[in-house]
Amino acid sequence: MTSQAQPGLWPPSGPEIVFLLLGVVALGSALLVVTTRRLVHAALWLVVCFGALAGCYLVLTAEFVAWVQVLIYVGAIVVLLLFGIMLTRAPIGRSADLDSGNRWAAAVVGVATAGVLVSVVVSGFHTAYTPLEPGQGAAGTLGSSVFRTWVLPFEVLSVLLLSALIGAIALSRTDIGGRE
Amino acid sequence: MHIVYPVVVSALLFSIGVYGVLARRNAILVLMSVELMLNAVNLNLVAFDVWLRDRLHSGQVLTLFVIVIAAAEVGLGLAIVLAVFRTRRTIDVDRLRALSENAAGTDDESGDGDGGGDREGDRNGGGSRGTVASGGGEAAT
Amino acid sequence: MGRLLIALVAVPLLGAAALTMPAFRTRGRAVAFGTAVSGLVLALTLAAVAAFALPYGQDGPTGGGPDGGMRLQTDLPWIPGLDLRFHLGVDGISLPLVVLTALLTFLCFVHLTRHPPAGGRQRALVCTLLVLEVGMIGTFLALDLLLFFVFFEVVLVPMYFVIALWGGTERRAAAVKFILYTLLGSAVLLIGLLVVWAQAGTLDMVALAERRGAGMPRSAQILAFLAIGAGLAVKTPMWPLHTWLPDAHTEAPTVGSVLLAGVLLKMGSYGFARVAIPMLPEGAAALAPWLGALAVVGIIYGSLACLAQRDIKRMIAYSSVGHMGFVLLGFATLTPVGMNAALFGNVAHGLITGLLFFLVGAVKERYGTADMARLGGGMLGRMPHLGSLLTFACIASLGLPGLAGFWGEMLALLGAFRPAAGLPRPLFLVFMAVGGAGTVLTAAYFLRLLSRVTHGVHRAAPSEPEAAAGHGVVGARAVEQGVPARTAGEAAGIGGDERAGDAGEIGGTGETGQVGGTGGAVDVTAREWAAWVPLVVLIVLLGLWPKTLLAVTTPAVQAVFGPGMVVP
Amino acid sequence: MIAIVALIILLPFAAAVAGLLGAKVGTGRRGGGSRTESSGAAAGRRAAWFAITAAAASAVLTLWLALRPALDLPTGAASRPGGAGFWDSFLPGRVEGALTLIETGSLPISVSLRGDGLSVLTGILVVMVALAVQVYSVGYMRGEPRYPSYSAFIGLFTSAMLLVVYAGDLIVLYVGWEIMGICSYLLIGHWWEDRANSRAAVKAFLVTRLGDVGFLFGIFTLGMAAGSFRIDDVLRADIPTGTLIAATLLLLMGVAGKSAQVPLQTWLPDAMAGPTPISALIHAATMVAAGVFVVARLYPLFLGARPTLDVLAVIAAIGMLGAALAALAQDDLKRVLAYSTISQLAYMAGALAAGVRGAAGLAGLSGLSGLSGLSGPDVPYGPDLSEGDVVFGGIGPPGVHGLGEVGGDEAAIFHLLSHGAFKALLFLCAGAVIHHAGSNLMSRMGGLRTALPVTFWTMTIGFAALMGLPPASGFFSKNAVISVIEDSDGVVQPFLYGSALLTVGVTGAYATRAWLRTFFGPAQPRGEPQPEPLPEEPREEPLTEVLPGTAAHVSDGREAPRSMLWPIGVLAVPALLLGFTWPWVAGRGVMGSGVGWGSAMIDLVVALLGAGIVYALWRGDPVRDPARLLGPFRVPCERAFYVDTVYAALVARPMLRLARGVVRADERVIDGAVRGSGRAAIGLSGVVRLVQNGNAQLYVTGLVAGLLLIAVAAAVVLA
Repeated sequence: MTSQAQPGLWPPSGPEIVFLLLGVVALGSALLVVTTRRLVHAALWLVVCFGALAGCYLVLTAEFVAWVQVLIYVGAIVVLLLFGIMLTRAPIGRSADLDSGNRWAAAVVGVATAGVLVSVVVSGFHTAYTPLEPGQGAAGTLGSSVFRTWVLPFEVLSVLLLSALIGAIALSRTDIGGRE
Repeated sequence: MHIVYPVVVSALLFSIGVYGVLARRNAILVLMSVELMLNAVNLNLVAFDVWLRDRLHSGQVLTLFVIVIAAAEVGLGLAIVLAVFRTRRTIDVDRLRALSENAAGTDDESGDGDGGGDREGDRNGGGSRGTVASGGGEAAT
Repeated sequence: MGRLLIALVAVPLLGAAALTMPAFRTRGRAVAFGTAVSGLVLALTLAAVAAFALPYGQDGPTGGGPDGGMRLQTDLPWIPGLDLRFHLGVDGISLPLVVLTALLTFLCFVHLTRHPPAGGRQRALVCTLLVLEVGMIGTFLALDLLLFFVFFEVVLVPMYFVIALWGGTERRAAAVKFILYTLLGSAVLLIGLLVVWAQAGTLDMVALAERRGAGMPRSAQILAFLAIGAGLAVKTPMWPLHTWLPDAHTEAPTVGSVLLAGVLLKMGSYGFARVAIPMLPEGAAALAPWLGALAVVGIIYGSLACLAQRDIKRMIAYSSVGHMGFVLLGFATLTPVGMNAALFGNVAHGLITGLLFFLVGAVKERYGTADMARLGGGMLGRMPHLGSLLTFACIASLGLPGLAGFWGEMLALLGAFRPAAGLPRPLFLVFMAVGGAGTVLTAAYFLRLLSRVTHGVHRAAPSEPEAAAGHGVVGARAVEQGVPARTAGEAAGIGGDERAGDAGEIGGTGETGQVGGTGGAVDVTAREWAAWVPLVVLIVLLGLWPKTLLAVTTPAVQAVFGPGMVVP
Repeated sequence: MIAIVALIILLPFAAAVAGLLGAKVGTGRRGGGSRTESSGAAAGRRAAWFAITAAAASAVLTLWLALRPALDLPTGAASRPGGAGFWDSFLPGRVEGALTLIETGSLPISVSLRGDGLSVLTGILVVMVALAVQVYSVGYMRGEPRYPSYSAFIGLFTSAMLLVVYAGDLIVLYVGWEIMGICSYLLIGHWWEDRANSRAAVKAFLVTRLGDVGFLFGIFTLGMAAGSFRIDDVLRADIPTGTLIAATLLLLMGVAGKSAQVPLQTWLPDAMAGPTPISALIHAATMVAAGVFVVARLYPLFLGARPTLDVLAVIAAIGMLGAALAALAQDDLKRVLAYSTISQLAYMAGALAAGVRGAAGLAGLSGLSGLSGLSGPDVPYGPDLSEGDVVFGGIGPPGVHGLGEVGGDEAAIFHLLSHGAFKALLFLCAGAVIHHAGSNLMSRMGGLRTALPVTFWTMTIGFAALMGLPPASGFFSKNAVISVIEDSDGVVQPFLYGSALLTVGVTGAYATRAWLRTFFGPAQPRGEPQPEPLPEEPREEPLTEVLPGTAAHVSDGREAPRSMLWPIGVLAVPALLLGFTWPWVAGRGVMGSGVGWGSAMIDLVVALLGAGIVYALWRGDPVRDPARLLGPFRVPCERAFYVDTVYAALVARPMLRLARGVVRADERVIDGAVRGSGRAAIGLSGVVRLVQNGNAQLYVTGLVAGLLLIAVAAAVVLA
């Protein structure tokens, strides 16, 4: 909530500076993910990006989310992606054709998206301010929220995860069901 | 904390993800770009959760859910990519054109079905289906 | 009493629903059930006729009405939010058509009991026909414009399936053309109805007809008449919106052709009598000369097209264009006699062309083709009964006095002789003269048909190359068609590969296909007699005693035009 | 009384229905190959009983009507709109009954019948000839498997003609008029195995139908002008002259069609393709008579429209001479008679066209009430009075009528009756001759005088009547016609009169030629099973070809069977003697009073002159055809002046070409537009389809771009 004594947008406070630096790292590494010519580098830059984002979460006092981010994204998903790169026998070195011919249209659309979104959020939230209070996103508070209020979606989600697992197995194994 | 900072970062991250999805040929890179977009959303959720001081912590909880779903999605996505790779020997998105209209020249004739070429049109349609299926079969073997 | 009309719509619908029960999987039982249901509908229709014959004011609180007005009305809320009502009723304009519909459907089922069409799936066919009957009867009963439109549309889908599943070799293209063309017409019709709704603020057909266009500006009336007229003209069909008709008729199975010609075309002309002319009199007056001009062009054009046809079914389809031209000419005069002519012509055409399509279907069944050159003449010698009936039907269709076809044409010409006040009389005199020339052409092509098919000595059909060379497309088509007998293989082939079906066809040659070639063909069967004799009797009855029909329609027509418009 | 009239009409109809449905219960309606001979014969016998009983009953009832002193209503001006008819003294009064009134929304149609002297007179002719034909057919069509339908159609035909005769309403009349047309189609095409017969039948129907359309429009015009379709109302109505002329000209189209007048005469010679009794029925008593009858029925209207009568006169003048010349050149005996029918009908038309002398110039009908009528049987009426020297003012007050004036309608009806009798006789005789000779062609006949004595004598009577030799009926009736023509004062009178006189001579010539070539000269070898196929004409009666063994005609006996000879013999009586009874019919009481002796002598001389020339030629060389006197004219005459060719070139072929053009245009233009719209849609979709190249990234790019656009647009709109 906006408080009465709301500091101006500039100069940024300490946490904000940290956040912005982490944000720049995340954005830069994300840009490298989508532009690098090496597949494996892309995956590694993704690690950097996710890590920086985890830092951002920490600054925003969402500690638990930050750790989950590190554990699942950096720990699991990127590994999965690397396995994918490996299994599809992608070239490890530079490859010239990682971008499709659609690149310039994509760039235009991307820039336009950025323009629209940024202008919208800036115009919408340039006055929004909240002081950070540590402990808001601690494991305890979050855990009690998940297992009280959100327990049903949580359970549903676990079923979803299970079925996704089974689906992945079914899809990746050639000797199960499928084509005649 | 001014909300505008995380929100702008999130918007830019999302746009980068959009660019990646649209511009990258490799399916795994596309998946990575999707992850970027999901993370942009996560950042938004957390930022607004903090701003609105939600007592139920819906933003952060949803972020957790999104992360879980993203994991599932990557798992499934990779499985699909692998399946495609097995049948097509490639995971270049712009070369997977099974969705396209059949570009064979006979297609135009199936248009005047009211003139009596209906059966022909059927045959063509069947034929095109056949080529797709047989192409898949060849790749699989 | 009002429930009677609901029953008319509900009985076939329930019948169709009942057919989904597995008990009807047994072969033949479905057709018997369909016959029973349509027979019940016919009985209900006759009950409605009996109720109609009661003096006015005796059919319950909701019925009654001024002389010539609506009878047996039932009026239930349907969609209250839009003020739509489930409003049914019957008067002298719709009653004959309802009876015609019920009769023709029943006769189709009677015919089906021993003459199933190629393509199998009898249960599906029965179900389709019953749904078709719901739509047809509902169209003639509806008194709410949107309800009318709904029933009008309900008919299309079953007819599409009848053509597409049980039709001839080119059935798919014909069915697609049929449904697309008529859907387009319906879209235009809907626009017109919406214009009426927007201008008048109500969809109640009785109220709209009583209002006689009061409160609607002339331009809006013309616009609405144009849209509604165009939509109805597609169905009627009026030249030049007729080209779906020959294809659909040629490819449809016998029952499909009979219902298509006998009832579906009437829905278009009924719309003129029920919607376009009573509700939009100024629009009608403005566009009547155009309507008349297109009608007479249709008469001549249809007749000429018939004169050069080789396929009998196609020829009769084109003859419908000519005959419906007379109906439209009757409407275009905007006189009571013209509308009487149109209504009479409707019923007569339904009976006669229904009979003709039955007969041609029988010919096709026996000879394996409907191509005149391949039939080879001499039918009176080989199948005297069939030949005689064909002669009778053709003579009836060419408008011979003493048979039903005459009165519609004669009265239409009489109407054109003195059209309504305000219409250009010299123009209508020209229409009359052209229409008269059309009757001669009509006679010419029907007699040519008789001469080529029933007269002469039967020869074996010309050898295939000769036929193909001499008769171009038609011959080739006939050759491709091969034999009429389709077996289960063809039925299976409908959904899947067409060529497999053809193979099944050839496999079935031995049973029925050869009958046409060897001369051992059977003459008219008992079921065919049963299906045809009522039509013959009615044609003669209406021809010798036109008062039976005119006495019913005249009060209603007078009510449409109001007491002031009666020509002394 | 009206019930009797209804019964007269309905009896043949009922017999026809019974014959069609009941004759072959269990075996079939028409001939089929599967039936056994005996059941076919039984069915034929049953059908014959039905048909003959009904025809006889009708005839008896008609005669009973005729012999009553008067019909229900007393004669009088009030009951007789449009003036008194010449038949008044024969059968005064009029009976009319309406069964019902059919509301049409416009003028109602009254289903009504009316009987009066004219109806009964014509009715007698119809039922008598019908009866004769039915009896004759029993022998003629022996063994014919389709006899039941044949006799039923004759019954239907008779019924339709009687409906025309007794109709009280023009629409009812039209119904009968058209049914006759279709019956003629069915009967002419009776031997449908031969394509040529079928074509002839179609032609007969179509040509008459063409006229009938005009006839129907004429009825509309009259009915609308008079405010009713009832004949009485129409006759009584005061119709403007312009309307009247238009209406009568339109009616004339139908008359020309049915009565085979120029230019719609071409169907009649071809109609000889039917069985010979049918020719007798159609061409003597019923169908062709209908046209003349209708004009006589509506005669007051025609009198009011002088231009129509002039047109009729021209038609008649051309028709009578042309047809007579064509008859002179024919080799086919039946075609000779057919052309002679056209010619004789043209006489009747000419008589009608002549009008009532003095009255013809009148525009209105008001003066007519006393013009054509003869007041009663006691009017002094002598031969000298009819000579044309009767002074007649024409515009006398009603009640002052011309003594001895023979009206055009009277002469026409008189000739109609006598022609009906002698032409039916001639046709039936010709049937007997053809039976015997096995061919229609006169070049294959000859010397039949001894082989067929009864036929010879009766046919001689017929030819004498045709030529107009006394004392046969034709002498009186033709003379009445010519007197009327002579006395008329129309614009075209000289032309008409000259043509009529000339035709008398030609008639004498062709009748003599046919008579001589059939019965005299050397006998030709008999037994040609089938006539030579003529290239462009329908072949006649392919009996032996079609029904081998079944059409067992008595070709080896001396004469035709008795059932054929009796009708011939009976018909010979009126053919010979009708002329003497006419004065009684017309109520004059004095024998031979219809004849102007002076002009009669002229006619006689001309006729004998024609006959003499032919005889002289024939004597010179009995084998060669006397038609050679026509010289280079012969071929055009034989081809009836190429009218058929002209029609084929001007009407039939362009029509067929047009039809083919329409079919092509329908496929290419109209349906082409429909298919074109479909193809255009598909083409457009093809363009759009290019975008659909399967690249999912492109799709998503488009999707996002679109989303952005929508977002921006929404923002702009909301801002």
